[in-house]
Amino acid sequence: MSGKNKREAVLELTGITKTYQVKQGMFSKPQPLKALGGVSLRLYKKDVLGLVGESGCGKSTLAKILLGLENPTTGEVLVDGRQIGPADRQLLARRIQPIFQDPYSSLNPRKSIEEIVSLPLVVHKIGDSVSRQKAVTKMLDLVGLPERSRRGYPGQLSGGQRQRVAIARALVINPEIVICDEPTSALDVSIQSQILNLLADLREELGLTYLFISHNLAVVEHLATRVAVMYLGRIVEEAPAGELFAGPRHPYTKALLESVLTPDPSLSVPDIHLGAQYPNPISPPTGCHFHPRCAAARDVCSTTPPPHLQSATSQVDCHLFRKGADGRSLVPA
Amino acid sequence: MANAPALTAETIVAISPGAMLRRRIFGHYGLLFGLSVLALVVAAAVFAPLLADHNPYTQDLFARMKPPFWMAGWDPDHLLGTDQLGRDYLARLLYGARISLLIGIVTALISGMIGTALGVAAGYFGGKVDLVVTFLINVRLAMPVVLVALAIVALFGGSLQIVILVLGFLLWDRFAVVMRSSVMQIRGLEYVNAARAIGCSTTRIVLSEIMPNVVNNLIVVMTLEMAHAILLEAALSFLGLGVQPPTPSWGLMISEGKEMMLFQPWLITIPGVALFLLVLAINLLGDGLRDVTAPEAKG
Amino acid sequence: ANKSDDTLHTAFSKELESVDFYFQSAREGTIFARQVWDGLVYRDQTTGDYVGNLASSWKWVDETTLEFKLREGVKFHNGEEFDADDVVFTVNYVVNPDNHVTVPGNVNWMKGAEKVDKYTVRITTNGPFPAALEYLSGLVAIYPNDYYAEVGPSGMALKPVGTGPYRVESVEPGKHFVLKKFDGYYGGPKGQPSIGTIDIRTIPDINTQLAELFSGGIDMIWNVPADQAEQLAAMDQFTVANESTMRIGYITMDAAGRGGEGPFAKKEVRQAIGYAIDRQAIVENLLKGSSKVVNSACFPSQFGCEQDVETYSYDPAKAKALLAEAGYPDGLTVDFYAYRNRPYAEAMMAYLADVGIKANLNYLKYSALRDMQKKGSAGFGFLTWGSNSINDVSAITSQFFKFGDQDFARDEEVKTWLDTGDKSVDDKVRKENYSKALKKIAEEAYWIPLFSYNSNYVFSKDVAFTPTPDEIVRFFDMSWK
Amino acid sequence: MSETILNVEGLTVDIPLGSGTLHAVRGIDFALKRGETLCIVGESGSGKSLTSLAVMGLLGKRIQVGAAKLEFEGRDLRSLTPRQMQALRGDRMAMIFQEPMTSLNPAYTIGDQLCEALQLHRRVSKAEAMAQAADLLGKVGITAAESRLQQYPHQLSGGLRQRVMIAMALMCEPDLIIADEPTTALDVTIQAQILRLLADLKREMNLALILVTHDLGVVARIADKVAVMYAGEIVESGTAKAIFDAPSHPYTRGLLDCIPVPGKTKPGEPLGSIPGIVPSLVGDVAGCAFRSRCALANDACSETIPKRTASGEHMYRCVHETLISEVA
Amino acid sequence: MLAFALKRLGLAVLVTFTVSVISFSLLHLSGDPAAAIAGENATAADIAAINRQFGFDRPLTVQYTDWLWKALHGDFGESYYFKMPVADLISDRLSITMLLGVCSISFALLTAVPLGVAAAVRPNSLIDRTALFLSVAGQAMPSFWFGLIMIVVFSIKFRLLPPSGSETWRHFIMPTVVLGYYAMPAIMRLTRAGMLEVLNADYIRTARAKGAGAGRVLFKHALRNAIVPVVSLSAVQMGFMLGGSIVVEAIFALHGAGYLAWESISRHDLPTVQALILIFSCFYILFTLLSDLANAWLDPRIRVG
Ligand SMILES: Nc1ncnc2c1ncn2[C@@H]1O[C@H](COP(=O)(O)OP(=O)(O)OP(=O)(O)O)[C@@H](O)[C@H]1O
Ligand SMILES: Nc1ncnc2c1ncn2[C@@H]1O[C@H](COP(=O)(O)OP(=O)(O)OP(=O)(O)O)[C@@H](O)[C@H]1O
Ligand SMILES: [Mg+2]
Ligand SMILES: [Mg+2]
Repeated sequence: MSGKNKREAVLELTGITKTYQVKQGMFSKPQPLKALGGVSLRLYKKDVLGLVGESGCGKSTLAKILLGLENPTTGEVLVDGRQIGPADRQLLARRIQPIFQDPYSSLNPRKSIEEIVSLPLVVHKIGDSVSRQKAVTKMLDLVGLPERSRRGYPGQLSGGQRQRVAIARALVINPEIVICDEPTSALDVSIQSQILNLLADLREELGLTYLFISHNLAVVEHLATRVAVMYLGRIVEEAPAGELFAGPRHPYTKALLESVLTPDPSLSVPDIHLGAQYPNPISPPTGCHFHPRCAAARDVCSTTPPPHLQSATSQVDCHLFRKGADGRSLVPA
Repeated sequence: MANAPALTAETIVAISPGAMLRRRIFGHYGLLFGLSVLALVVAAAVFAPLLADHNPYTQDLFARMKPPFWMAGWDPDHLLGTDQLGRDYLARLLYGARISLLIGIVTALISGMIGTALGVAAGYFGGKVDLVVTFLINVRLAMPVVLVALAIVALFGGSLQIVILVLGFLLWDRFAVVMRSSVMQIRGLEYVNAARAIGCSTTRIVLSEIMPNVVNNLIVVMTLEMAHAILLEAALSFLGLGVQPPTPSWGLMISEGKEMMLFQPWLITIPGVALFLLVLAINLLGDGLRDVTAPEAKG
Repeated sequence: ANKSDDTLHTAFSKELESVDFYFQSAREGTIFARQVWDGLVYRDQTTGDYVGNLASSWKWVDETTLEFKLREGVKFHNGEEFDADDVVFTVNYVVNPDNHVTVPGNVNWMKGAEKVDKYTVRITTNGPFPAALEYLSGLVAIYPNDYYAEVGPSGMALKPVGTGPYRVESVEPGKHFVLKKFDGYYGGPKGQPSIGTIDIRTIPDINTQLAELFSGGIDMIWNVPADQAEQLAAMDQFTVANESTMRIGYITMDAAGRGGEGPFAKKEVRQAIGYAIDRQAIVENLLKGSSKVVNSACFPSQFGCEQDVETYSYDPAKAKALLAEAGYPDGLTVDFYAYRNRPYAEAMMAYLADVGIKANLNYLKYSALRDMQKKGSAGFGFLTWGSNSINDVSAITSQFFKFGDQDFARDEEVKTWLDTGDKSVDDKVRKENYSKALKKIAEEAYWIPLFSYNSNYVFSKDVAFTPTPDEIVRFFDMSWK
Repeated sequence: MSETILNVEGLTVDIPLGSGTLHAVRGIDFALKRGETLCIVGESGSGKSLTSLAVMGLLGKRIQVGAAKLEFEGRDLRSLTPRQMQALRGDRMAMIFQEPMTSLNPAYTIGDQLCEALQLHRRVSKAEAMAQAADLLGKVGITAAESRLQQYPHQLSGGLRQRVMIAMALMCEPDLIIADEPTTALDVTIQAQILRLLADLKREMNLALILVTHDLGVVARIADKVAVMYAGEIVESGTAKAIFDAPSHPYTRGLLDCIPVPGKTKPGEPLGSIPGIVPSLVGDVAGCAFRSRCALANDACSETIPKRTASGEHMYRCVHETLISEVA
Repeated sequence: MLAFALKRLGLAVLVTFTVSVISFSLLHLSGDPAAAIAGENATAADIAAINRQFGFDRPLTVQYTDWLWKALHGDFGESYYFKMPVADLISDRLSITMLLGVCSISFALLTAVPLGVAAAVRPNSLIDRTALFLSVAGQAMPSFWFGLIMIVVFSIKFRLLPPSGSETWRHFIMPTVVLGYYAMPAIMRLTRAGMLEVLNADYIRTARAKGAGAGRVLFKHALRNAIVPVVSLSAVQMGFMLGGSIVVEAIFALHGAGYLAWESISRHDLPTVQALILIFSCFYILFTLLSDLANAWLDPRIRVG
């Protein structure tokens, strides 16, 4: 897809699938679990792509593939239009860095903060020990940690401080893209806001591109420029943040938006018209994966996979829509 | 801001991990006991020539089985008496500490190396490697240790080296099992993923990200296997297929003294108690180390 | 379990592979066999004379033929009648190599047996065999032909049948044997047994045996080590009897260089070892009892055991001098093999160390040691030999100086003398030749004979028993006090 | 409707630690009537769970619970024997926990565990209990209840398990349900459903509900009354409307500023934040625990903090009187 | 389920096969067993004859395949020493060892599990410390020494128990205790650790919140889950015990399979040793299989996918 404002896609995924073999009981045979069922995404420079979806829908799997921690079963990852193979790990690492969800397990407890933050420099043989020390100092300052903490150990830090260390480690080699896999969901709101502010500032300052994974739509709305909604291993809708929040198309996106609980005492708990059961990814529903929970489902939904519809700025996979007459907009079917 | 002191102790906790560990060690009596007994035994082993005024190998057929100092008729020249060949029991006990420690340490090192290599490989790489290692562990576990050890020693003739080698090659299973599971556990943690995402090589990840975090388990297993090896050597000696005389191994001393145990019980009591105390100390040390380094003890 | 129920409880320390006498090789098997079977002749332990057992008389027909008149009216435990057929069958069965008896050497001096009439048999030997009566008295038990033909060795091992003073009540292989007085026993030189039941269990560990003894579970044990026996004697709770045995200990040395040229090829080194070890001290302090230092390569009571040989008394200075002479002024390091009595071996090693010989002990199972010797290694070691309780010197010299796998001397001259002695039926010729051989063995120090063994028998005060030097416990000689 | 079911005054929870005593809950008061929902909200570690466990009498022997008043349906819980307390638990007061994944015993079927809750308190046959269980499963929105009863917890998804937990709490038709972060581990869509279910059930059965959470969104939507906890104290309490419309304690205000609200906070604008972290509560604690993070802190904050009334039932603890306008 | 069972069985067969190959080659490296068969007083000629008779002059691989083929048909050959079929010999001895093993593991479980539970219920209490001390001391106690001391005390001092033999149940008391004591510490610790973990689990809190009493919580809810790893451990320990009963059987003159194995090693009775190693490993594998089944019964997560 080439938008009219020709922006460069720094990262592009085409038809990524990932299948795991999982055993359920001890006595059962391993069965294929399609964690990702053909994901195509583009990440534009300086964008923040929010990725939302229910637990287990494949968000982290996607992040791992982007980070080179897993190899996709099929599909390609392109960086600057160039395909990335397993051999390009080092290269990939210099450009894409992660921030993980759990600040407690994401730092090696046996290493000092300084060692943790300077590790990427050491691995990529950047600078000498003096310049590395300087870089660490700069990073710690940037993420708002006191200088004296460099000799401390992760065990001495609070969750928020740890997450800052993780951010410092991710940014010390000046990556272009940062994959944030639920960076704040383990934190208290008071800490969450600090980290979100920090991420926003850093993006401004360093011109970073984020893939921001979260299940908290409020957070995504706050930070993201584009949003992709994932359901059972597939992207069901993708659109610029404003457009998506203003007019969600896919029924699942709608349900997600409805379930956001704003702190407004005048409202009561919304009634979500959504089946309670998240489907078993080992035996996904036929047709549109979402149809058993969809209030607007039609007959076709249970038999035929939904069409992939693209407009100028957004895409949606749903039987309820069709391409508009101009070929660039989507209208209800 | 004018805050009461009770409330300012925050942000970065003052106590360093080292100090914390020290505090925990000094609060753990079992560990302290184990450590001090072990230190004593090590001292006995190292300074045996200074502490013993007899050669442990010099025999005197005319001064056989002299009783130790707490029994009537003891000889001031032989504090712990003499054995069946009139050798000074104290000297043998002191030199025997060297043998037991040697067996324990070297066996634990050999089996530790084998087991750790297998366990770490299985835990880190998983998949086929794991299958193979699990299979090896199963084969090893299915082999009756004492039997196989006996058979090999019977075959090659007993000597210190052979006993150590045999035990070293038989006792790696626990290392492999423990290392495998702890590496698997750590491997799933996000800092390992982070290191991989940074671009660290496998070697680096294993050596500097994973190993430091499982080394405490390794040390614990090491102490337990040391104790295990010392006991097994004693059992092999008891069955006549261990270290060869006149080496003053404690196990051998028990085995030699056992013939007279109904009449001269101290012949087995002295090395028996020494053995018991040493193994107890090592086990307590191992347990203690596990306790003080366990993550749940943190904070 | 004792006098009150007329049962003597005792223990074997070794698992018996089989109670079929011909298919085992242990001392315990011989003991068992003596109770259950009889031989043709019997050696009186006090006089040393051969008397008739199943045979009433015998004569040498020629150099290789012995004719026996058999006792009449003897019955086997199963009621089968004893006659010439049983002797013929037994002898021909065991000498047949196809039947693979465990120790062929015990019987393969016989060519076979033939029946002359119902109570007369002739046994022919493979060449002249002067020790024939000794072998017949100890190593040839007569089996019932009909029964043995039917059940074979495996049947015999489970339900043994003989003519002896005790019949076998039950056998749990290797574990437990119960013998009952055989009411139909004909008597003979063994006499009628007195104790009704003999209950034998296998208890390998001497401590456990002692524990059973203390707790009253067992009435008698033997082969009790000297130190324990001494203590038990002091306790005044049991009778401790000591008796010498025909087993002697010796040091073998690789004079022939079978394991490659070594220090023992030098006579001085061999002699030095003889002088280095204080055998008297070892006997006094470790073996004790009726053990004696032996100087000749045989047990003194054995026929032909020359005593007037070169002796090596304890003289470490001389040993050192000899070593220096041999080119080892600074001593030497050698491997030393042993398979039993580890403390004795250790004591010897310490003496050797005193004169500068560092001996590294290899303590092996007998089988492993024999294995090595067969291949020519393990030429320096402390071993023992019990001569199968055969009171003839050939029972030891044949094994060690006639180029067998345990012969590390390989002296042609010695072998020739021994062969002459073994083949002759003339006692004078035999004595002369054995003497020459033994003298040379001592002079060349091919062997250092060490000491004779003794055995300690410990039994409850209720039991009347006198041990014999052939290490055979005769339950039929025992009685309650 | 106006019958007070639970009345707590001066509740303290002290945990002896190696390095001193942790004053985890420091004298909190609240009361609850039938048909009311009280939300206890606060950061992680502020003592919410300890408070609810203390009411249930589920804290271990090592942990000391003190109270000036601890009354449930007029009975003084402090004077009850462990056995009486046990009879009350699960019968008159029930609890729902945060982790639906681990809160059900993996070794027994759903049916067994539901029945147990009833059979512990009522003399009923297994069949009757099963019928009741099936009935309740239907009520909490689980279809095919009969077959679900035969299943094991691991065969159910998180949302279903939490529904089972709710059904279990309802087995004896209790008067009070304490739900400790019942939706934190769940997806947003499921969260809304579960909360809705709880709200509906409460209304239907005229229960008193204590909902422990750290999510202000949840609080706003479901609470009748709110208690904001910070470092073991209730720093502000009142009706939901009062708290959200006129937050009076600096901490409450800080919290509300922190959360991005779709439509209200502008995307990209920096969010409000509370610097620093919660102080240690080990040893003697004096003054306002929030003062180390409070922009308005002054010397008076280390003195005794007065309890102020903003309006009606709306109370807060702060040295500053009605700061609302000044700070904003 | 069937596929799983078959796979599991295949793996078990592979393990036993490997063990048998290893043990066979190890044992046959020990050279010529003929001397051992011939006994202490045998001559060279005797030995040579035996060599031919048993086919020790054939290549090792041929000997192995021959052995394996027969073993698959239940024929483990004839004991060199006892001259009877190894299968008969072992079946006789094995019953004693099995009995001893079963008694010992029961003893260990019956003492260790309650102790472990008690220790976990009151961590750091007197009971906990005692149990911990017992287990540490137990691990440090050489079993041969323990056995000897038992004999001194119970057979000689007090004359309560017979020191050797296997005739009556009283004969099994001391061996059971000595062997069981060897397995106890590990089981005790695992029970304690498992219980401690389970008692902190959320579902235990749930059970208490339901109003379940202490006993019910402990035994119905906690133990059932904590016992799962203990079952696996017991299987492993039981396997070890069979192999490790040598010392105990030697001391108490129990003529079981362990003692037979030891004696057979020194007698170079290869068919017996081989068969025993194979049988011990089979038992080990059997026990682990059984424990898996038991665990599947205990833990539905394993049972139903
Ligand atoms: N290593 C693995 N082996 C087998 N299955 C896996 C593996 N990793 C993930 N899965 C499965 O793949 C699916 C997607 O998992 P993923 O972790 O990507 O979900 P997620 O969207 O990140 O969920 P959450 O919000 O809980 O983090 C899940 O069903 C998960 O169980
Ligand atoms: N058993 C215990 N031993 C020691 N400290 C404890 C124990 N239980 C709770 N605490 C401490 O008491 C404080 C309050 O704990 P509580 O569980 O009530 O917090 P919470 O508000 O429920 O937090 P969360 O939102 O994380 O559940 C915390 O600092 C916690 O570490
Ligand atoms: Mg995830
Ligand atoms: Mg909580």
